[in-house]
Amino acid sequence: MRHTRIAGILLSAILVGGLAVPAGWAQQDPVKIGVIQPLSGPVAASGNYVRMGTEIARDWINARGGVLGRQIQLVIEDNKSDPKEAASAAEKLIVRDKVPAIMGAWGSSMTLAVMPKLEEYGVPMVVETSSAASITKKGNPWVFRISPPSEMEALGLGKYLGDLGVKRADFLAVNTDWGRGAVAAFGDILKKRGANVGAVEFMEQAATDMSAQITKIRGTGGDTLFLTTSVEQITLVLKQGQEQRLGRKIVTTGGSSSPDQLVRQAGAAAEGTYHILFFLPWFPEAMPDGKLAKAFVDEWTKRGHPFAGLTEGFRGHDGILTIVEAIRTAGKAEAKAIQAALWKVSLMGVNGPIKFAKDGPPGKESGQSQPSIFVVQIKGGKVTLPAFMAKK
Amino acid sequence: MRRVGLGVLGALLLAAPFWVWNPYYVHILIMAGIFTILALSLNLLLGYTGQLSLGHAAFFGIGAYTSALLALRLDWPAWAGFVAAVLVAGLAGYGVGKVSLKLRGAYFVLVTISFAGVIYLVSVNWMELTNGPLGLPGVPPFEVAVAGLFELSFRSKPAFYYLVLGVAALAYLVCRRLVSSRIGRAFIALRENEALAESVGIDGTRYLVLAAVVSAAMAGAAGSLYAHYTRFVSPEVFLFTYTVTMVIMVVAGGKGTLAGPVVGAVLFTVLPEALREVTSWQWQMLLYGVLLILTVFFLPKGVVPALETWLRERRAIRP
Amino acid sequence: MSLRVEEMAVHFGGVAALADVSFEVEAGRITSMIGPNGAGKTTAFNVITGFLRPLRGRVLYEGDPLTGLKPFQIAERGIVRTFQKTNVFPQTAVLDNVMIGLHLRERAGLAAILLRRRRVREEEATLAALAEEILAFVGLAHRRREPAGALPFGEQRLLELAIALAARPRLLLLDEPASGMNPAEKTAVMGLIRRIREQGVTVFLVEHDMRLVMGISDRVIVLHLGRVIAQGAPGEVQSDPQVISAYLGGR
Amino acid sequence: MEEFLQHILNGLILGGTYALLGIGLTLIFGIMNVVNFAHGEFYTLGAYTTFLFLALLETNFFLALLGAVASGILLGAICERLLLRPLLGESIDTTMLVMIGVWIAMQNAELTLWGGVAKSIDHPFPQPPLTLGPLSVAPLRLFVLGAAVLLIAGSHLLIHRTRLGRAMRATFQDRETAALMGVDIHRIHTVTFAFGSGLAAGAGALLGPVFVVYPAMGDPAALKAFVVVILGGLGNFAGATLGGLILGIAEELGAGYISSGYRDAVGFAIIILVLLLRPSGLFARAERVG
Repeated sequence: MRHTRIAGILLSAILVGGLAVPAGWAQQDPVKIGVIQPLSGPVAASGNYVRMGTEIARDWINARGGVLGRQIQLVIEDNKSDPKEAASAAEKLIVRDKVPAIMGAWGSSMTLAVMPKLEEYGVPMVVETSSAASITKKGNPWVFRISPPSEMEALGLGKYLGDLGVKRADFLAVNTDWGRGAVAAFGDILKKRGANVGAVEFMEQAATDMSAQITKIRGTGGDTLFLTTSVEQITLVLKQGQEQRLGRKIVTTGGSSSPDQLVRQAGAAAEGTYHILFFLPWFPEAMPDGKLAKAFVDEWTKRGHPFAGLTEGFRGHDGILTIVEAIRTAGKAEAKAIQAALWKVSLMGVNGPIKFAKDGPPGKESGQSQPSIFVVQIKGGKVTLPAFMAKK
Repeated sequence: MRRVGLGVLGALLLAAPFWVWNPYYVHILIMAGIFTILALSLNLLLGYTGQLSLGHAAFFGIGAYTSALLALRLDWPAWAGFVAAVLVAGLAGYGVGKVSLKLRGAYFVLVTISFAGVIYLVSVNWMELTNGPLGLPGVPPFEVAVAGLFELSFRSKPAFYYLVLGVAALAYLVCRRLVSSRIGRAFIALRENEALAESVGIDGTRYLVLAAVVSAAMAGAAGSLYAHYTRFVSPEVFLFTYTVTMVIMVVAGGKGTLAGPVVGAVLFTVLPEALREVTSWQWQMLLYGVLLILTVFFLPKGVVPALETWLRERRAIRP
Repeated sequence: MSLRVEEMAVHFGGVAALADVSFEVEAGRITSMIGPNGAGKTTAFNVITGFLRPLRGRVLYEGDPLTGLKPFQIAERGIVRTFQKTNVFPQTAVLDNVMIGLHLRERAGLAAILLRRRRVREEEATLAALAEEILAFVGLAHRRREPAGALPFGEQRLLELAIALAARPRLLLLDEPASGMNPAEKTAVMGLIRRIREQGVTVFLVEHDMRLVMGISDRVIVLHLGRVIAQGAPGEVQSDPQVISAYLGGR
Repeated sequence: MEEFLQHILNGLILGGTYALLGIGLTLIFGIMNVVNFAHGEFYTLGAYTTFLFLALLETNFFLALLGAVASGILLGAICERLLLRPLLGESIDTTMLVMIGVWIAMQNAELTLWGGVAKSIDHPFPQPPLTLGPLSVAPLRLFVLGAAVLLIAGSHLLIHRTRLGRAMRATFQDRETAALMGVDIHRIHTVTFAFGSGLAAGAGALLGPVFVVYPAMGDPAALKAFVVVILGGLGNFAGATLGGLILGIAEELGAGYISSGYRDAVGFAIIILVLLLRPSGLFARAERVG
């Protein structure tokens, strides 16, 4: 029983000392925007690129005088690639830091875990990376997505299928919401366009040896391999594919494959591969807003960030830009007003035009923007625009 | 004196939503409560029977998935899902215990790790049942309703806090009663000297399996609460990090004591959040690791036993 | 007839530790087993109490075979043992050590315990009183709150005896109960063992101390190199030439 | 059939490095009774050290490999002296918890130090694969297999042919008796931990160039090492070697012929089966009871 009393003393000490510090003394001056990203754990690289992008947007906006005459301040939280942590981070941002809007939370499971919190407190979130279709179908009116769900990406690729010459495709994807979703979406499109689907293989997020899957795919006799995973695993698959003389046309999906890194790390193994991207940092002028894209690439390089991170980093920029635009439109930094204003924003991000259309059950729709989608090819150790893209 | 202490603690906890005005802190209290249940459950095995189970997240996850699936697929009310989660997790505990408790020490540890690993992979790959890595969003909030009679909703945070507090108190009570009974004495006997325990008629396997079942059922209860609180369940609930967190709480708090896991759970739920406050994200996990090393290094038996020793020595000095 | 061992054989890595040993332990008496180190005495105990599977042979207790039963099942039949190396529950208080020993006398089920029914509380109280009684019997009442591991060696051996007694044995197997004790403690243990027998418990012990063995035993069994070389009353055994040669190192 | 042979070849190469990881862990586990959760971090350390030597100090590739092993040995020794020795005699959960702390701290230190972006290590071997009939294999992978075999053979000699090795084996058999016979247990512990960590770092250095290097790379590696330890039996050197190879091949075949989603389940399934059927590991001699 002595234990109980000690527990009591400790508990109260912690609760009184640790939790009950006055919450209201934070400065009111800057407009706070919450950011939730995976900054540690297995996908830390991507999360950190997005964070770098948000910081560029913040500095640019503040240099131009901020919004509503106030500077903006980012409150960045790590979700450790864990949905529980993502929900805790959202709770902390909304309640403790009183942010009127959030950008996050990279992976779909993290975003899905945050969504009930948005509804609970009535705070809008701009989703910058997550691709699961269900995010905008749940009837959560606080969610506004600027990244394409896999279905939209697949549809976007659909028009190039003929140019790519896909007759019989195999899939190799990371065994997560994203990989599973991409396989389903691209599989659908392929079947609709009369192409065959052969092997569908998965790999764990942390797996490093994919030779078994490759050996299996090598046996199907297809012509194209659709690859959906992080750039690290793409590198490994390309290298190991070369080791086993896989000899396939490879198309990576998801937009975060940073071909530069592939050229550097996979070398000749990356030759000839196609990549679906949402940003072309090699040809910023080919982007819908060439000037903005160029400036972003320059700033990124100036800051010494790895070039390979640009294809992720731009999302951070566009997400923050969207929120700030909504604050400007709303005329005040309040959650409800920002939510309403998000429906009205129409702006040009690094990716292209951002404008939300309604998605999900009527009456409580989520917002979904339609991002621009591009395809590049690695040729001669360089990233090139394939002929069919250039002619568009 | 003892009763006064308990009373004050109880009153403080009951009144928490009134003096902890910030919902973020209520959220932390709820998470601490859920982890208290988990730590108490693991402590039964690790602290009292001495069997280190490193697959405990599996039972937590089984509870969470049972609740979520019953609510989403079969429209079961949350309370029924909760009961089912406890039963299913307990049943899983029985199966695992029956099979793995033939083994001891390091081998038992590794079987439990493997079990959790397999369950995780099933949750990721059995798309039809679990929706795979996409997880199960939209788990309904915890509500108890009898048509026309009454309705009790735990949708709000303070209400859910009371629910968690109630379940945690119940878990604590179960542990306390077990531990101070012949069953608890059998657990301790098996931990301290299995041969001697058997020689006075204690059926080792039976009691270890019993500990595994009760422990798993409690973890399942925590899983169910978690599912209805976060309203989203994904395979991450099975991850090793959850088990590691529970082990940290039990061992750093003081295994084999009743208060240890409670103190550990509160401490190590608050710590990461406190680190969020005082440092930026780069340093949080690094500091967490270092603090953990220091805790173990200076209090190898855990916080509660160390405090007890300290109190006893102080009392010995004073007349 | 209490315990009967028939043609028991145990091999360790091809070496015979016990080679077709047969003997009997009579009810209500004190029987001792002696023999030089490595004679197989502890091995015989381990087989009888189910800690070791014999290669051949069987053990009968009151006519029923024990072979194949687990240690706790054998304890349930009233056969309780102590161990050669000191064996207590070190981090647990002395009184709780004895409470653990009382395990077989408790009846409370899981549900009753969780609901903390009145009869559970009453049972606890009765048993605690009983444990105190047993502690007083072995002379450790003054130590009841201390952790068992903190007791001096001799007292730990007494505690072992108390734990075994708590399990309510009808046949008590003692493995070197007086090893490591000083003469005064040994005399006390001899007295205790006699009083245990007076309560109707059959005692079967393994011991090196000849004075103790000859002083309290009704019967002595001599084991040498895995075989019984002599058995009978203490006086008979002492004068057996085979026994003398075994003890004088006639290996 | 061609596919089958390719699976076997892949599995063999993979298994060699699993063995390397498993040997270190099984020795630490068996001799010191420490569940070393930081084992994977020494693997990561080896990979990053190789990267450091090559990319920043621009040394020779093979020198970098040696440097990596040395870094593992050094940090392992420091870790044992600083953290484990003072906790000698504490329960297995306590030391395990310290190693969990080391695991979390090291991984996040690496993240802070190197950033989360994966690095790739250049190597002097030609890219195009060698082919043998229907089989193909990268020269680098052959080198990795060869180096792993060399390291394993060297470790074998150390343990079975030297005084130090004899003392290690004696400690594993019975710590108290070994101490009575004049074995310096402290020294054996330091050496064991440093040695095991060195092997893990060696594995990381060898696999770094094959895969890519990032802070969390040690987690899956540690898990494999645990599987290998179980397969081979606690503290069983030869068992760990064979266990590594078996795991590599079984995973490869499992992923190839059953389902790649369950690839990691193969290892777990083997653990569960082995422990239920032969609790002391696949290659342990039957232990005597009592």
